[in-house]
Amino acid sequence: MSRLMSLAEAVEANVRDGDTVAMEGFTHLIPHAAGHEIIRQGKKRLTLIRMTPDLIYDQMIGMGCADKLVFSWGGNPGVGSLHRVRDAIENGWPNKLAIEEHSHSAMANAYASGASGLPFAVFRGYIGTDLPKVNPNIKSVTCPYTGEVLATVPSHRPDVAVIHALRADREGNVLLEGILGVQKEAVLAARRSIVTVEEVVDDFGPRNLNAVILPSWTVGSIAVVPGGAFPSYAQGYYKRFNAFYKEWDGIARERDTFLAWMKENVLNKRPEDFAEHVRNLRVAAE
Amino acid sequence: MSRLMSLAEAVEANVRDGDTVAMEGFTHLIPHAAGHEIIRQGKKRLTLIRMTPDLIYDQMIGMGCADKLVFSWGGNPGVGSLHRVRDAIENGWPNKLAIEEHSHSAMANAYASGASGLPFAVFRGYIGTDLPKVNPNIKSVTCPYTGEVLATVPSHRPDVAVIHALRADREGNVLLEGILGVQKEAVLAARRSIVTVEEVVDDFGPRNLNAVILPSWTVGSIAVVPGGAFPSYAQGYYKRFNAFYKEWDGIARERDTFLAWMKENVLNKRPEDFAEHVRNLRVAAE
Amino acid sequence: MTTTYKPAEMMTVAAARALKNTDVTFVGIGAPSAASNLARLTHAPEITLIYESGTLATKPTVLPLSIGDGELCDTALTTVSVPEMFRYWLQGGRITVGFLGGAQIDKYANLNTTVVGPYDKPKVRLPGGGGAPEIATSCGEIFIIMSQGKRGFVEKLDFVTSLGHGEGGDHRQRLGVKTKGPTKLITDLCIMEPDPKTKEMTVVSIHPGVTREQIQENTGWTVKFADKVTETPAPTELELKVLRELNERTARAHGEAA
Amino acid sequence: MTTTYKPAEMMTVAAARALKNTDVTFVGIGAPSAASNLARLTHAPEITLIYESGTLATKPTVLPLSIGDGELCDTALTTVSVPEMFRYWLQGGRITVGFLGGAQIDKYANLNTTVVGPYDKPKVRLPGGGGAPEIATSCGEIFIIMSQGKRGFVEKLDFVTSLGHGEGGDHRQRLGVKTKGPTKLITDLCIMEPDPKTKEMTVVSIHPGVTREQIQENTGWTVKFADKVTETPAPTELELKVLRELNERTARAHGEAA
Repeated sequence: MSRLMSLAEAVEANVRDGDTVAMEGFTHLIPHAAGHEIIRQGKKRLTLIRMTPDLIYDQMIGMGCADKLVFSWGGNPGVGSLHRVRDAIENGWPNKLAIEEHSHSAMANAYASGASGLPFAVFRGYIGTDLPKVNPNIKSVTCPYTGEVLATVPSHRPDVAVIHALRADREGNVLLEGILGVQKEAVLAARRSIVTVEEVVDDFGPRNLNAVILPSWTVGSIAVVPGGAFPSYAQGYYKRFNAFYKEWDGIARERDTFLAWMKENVLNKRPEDFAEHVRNLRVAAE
Repeated sequence: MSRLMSLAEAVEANVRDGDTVAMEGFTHLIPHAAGHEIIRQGKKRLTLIRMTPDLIYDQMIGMGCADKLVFSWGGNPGVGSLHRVRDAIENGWPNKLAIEEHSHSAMANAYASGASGLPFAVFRGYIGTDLPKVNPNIKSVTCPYTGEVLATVPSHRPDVAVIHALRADREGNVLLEGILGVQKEAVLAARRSIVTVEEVVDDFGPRNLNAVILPSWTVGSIAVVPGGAFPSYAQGYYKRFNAFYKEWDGIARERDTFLAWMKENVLNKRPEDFAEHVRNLRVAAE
Repeated sequence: MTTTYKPAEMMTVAAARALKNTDVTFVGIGAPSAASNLARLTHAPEITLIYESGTLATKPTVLPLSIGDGELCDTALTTVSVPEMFRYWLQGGRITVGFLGGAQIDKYANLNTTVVGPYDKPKVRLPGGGGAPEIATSCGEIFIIMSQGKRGFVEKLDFVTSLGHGEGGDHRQRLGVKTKGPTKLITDLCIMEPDPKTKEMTVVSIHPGVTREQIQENTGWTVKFADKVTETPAPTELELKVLRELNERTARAHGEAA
Repeated sequence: MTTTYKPAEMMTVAAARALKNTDVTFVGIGAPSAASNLARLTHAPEITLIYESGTLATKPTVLPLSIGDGELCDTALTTVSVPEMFRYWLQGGRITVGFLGGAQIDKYANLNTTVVGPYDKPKVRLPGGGGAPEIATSCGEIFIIMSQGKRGFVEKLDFVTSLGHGEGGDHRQRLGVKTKGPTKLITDLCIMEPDPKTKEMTVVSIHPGVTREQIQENTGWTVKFADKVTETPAPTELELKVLRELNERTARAHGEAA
């Protein structure tokens, strides 16, 4: 059964130094508030899994939370590089960052097979590419019927999955809608989970019979953090704040501007401040 | 792009003697009208795939359409045996019926891997059972990471999938809702497909952003057959006609009563007659 | 005060009592469905019921006739596709209790729902495994509900459709299975549980008015009894009332639909 | 009558023209997205656009800044999960045209979006493969859009992120790949297509005002020209109008959101 608590409590209860942590959100619903709380609590030596490491992991890696990154596409979407991730990979600042690199297909399959309780995923992939040469976790199996050789990757089974969702109900069920990404799979594949939500409602009300819902007993901790996906967006709640993605490029380019920004905007702030961030981004009528 | 046509045209265009045909519907939305049309057109030597062969396959097999059945649970749900299927297996009437027997998990995975363009499915299954002894298609692969031996089955790649859905729009997209079964996977796994629907609407209108829809270009032929799932049900349209499931037990028990019923209710009828069957089963307000 | 009840009611009530409020159960049609909903309507209001048709956390007011009745979907938290059900939910290890039954059971609670007689020349062709082969190994534990009788309780199965304790002892572990398997066999005469060491199903509780001799007469192997065998408490008035009302509502609903 | 246009506009227009009304395209952000939507707003109104974030048959009125903008979801027929996208839709073989680009390309249209310099000691660490490795082999055919220049058009890739024609000839088939691979490379200077036999990317059409020398100067290998090289028709007034309006709408929408 999921439990409602503050974000600080949720991070304390679920994230331990050295954990493998998957924070997902495919452009939509990126759990930024939770990332900031992990930074504030000074978590260290995390292995961070994410299909598309972007600002959230640039911040966490720049603040020294992680020593390994498992990913398939790392960048500031539509803008450019992740300067902090590159500084960690290329120069070891603030610490050395090991990488395990996959394709999207591999990562998505690894979450799905993790959610399915399988030790590995099979897919038709990596053909003719150099990725298997630099990632020893990419192996293969032979189809027992056709003889075709197919790629395999180990399933993702993170210690903790962290996602942001639209809303929870009083029983602790969690509703997702819109661009779903791999969040449901990440939670189902993980041992523990933190779900931040825009709001808690008494009841989800009339809905599609096949609504995408994580039932209460599959979820760990729930924390209400309005605006918690900012500067990404929450369908029906607020829009993506594109300007900040561009701004981040300048902030993150140098170590000192980065650290100053993090001090002012993360270390000295609280989850409650996210509501203010999205005040002007709220969508009109639903 | 899908094409709208009569059910007779759809069956003529898609189903050939000797084809492998998957007619799906998990209690809900069983394509009975399409099954009757296949019988009327006298299709022969079909390999029939279905997780839960029930009345529809009892009728088709009893009428000599099939020489092989691939399945995981065969029965008249809540009532008893399928007398016509048993007569074919046990006594070769009206012809010998070969069987390939799986578990639900194997069948569901085989549809999903077929929809995924993979030649086989991997799952944790069949442990300690006798099914692999009687089904040579059940094999195994070894996980390259853990050494665990997992079960495999060949993907389902039927020549034709036949399903009944709630409605199509003018562009030929098909909407599913409620108990989904394996219908989406069956259509995506198949080379060709026939979808009967309760109605065609101009537009699906406001809907969940993640509504379960088969886009037009993944669907073959669409035929409007109101009531086409009778005596199973169509969510929001009409209820399951439980009495007929019980009645069928008596009809199908003997060859002559079966043949008489089929002549009167199938051979001498048309798809249009299904609308009449559900007249008194319609659900009140949606 | 005594209330009259049928052996089948005792069986359903005993199965319901075995379920906890925190359980997530994979429910089959018939007795498992009645027992699970009885539990939900009495001592376990928050129990989570899952049917293999894809309905998660469903709360039917009447019992379904088929595994995919509209009632299950209408009252569910949500409904997922059947591949997802078997991949993410069953194989994913998210079910604490699975229910099974069958035409034949042996003393290690292996089950046959495939065929009586040889596979290629069946005496009786049964429906087949359905979800059972993987339910048997993927759920945290398995409760089996079956009416007891010599035809069904046999020394040797004609076909193993789903694994119980295999050949007994640590056979499940040797097969790499990490779940408990059948922890309860609930019949219309008694309740059996696996012996901690041999895993042979052993009588631990006898329903009121039933004798050890009756149990032996209805079993095709020499029945083991636990050192301490208790008497199953008779169904309470409340249990009977709720169960009978559920059955009446069900009959009325399905009658009306017909 | 002549209208002034930029080389990047010519590139986008040429890419849009290559798309058919019946195509199902897997669209990336940037030029592929502009080209696909330009096609949809001109000669191919029924083209199906799919973005890897899960949006099926989407009809954005403005171009997305990211692969998962709300606009894509709001205007889609429906949106599926990312695992489903990569399993049922991409690997399932339901895409006719995939778009790719990259930091480096070689003459067989293999692409590098991973790293410049050695993998373990990168000169420039690029974003990585994302969807490209499987897009390259799963889509019916691949259109590549890239600005032409010596830094990007190289004799040898530092890293092969996605397969084009490999080492040329029948290399794709020898690897068991059944799709066509890159059939068009559309740059700001010209259009190249694979030689039917060697599979080396060969200039088949040159954009107006561009010389063969310019193409060679901007390419890190000795460029092959087809026997018949045509001149790419300049963008029509309609094409430019629709493209520019699309870009203006996009700028306004993203500006407003900021």
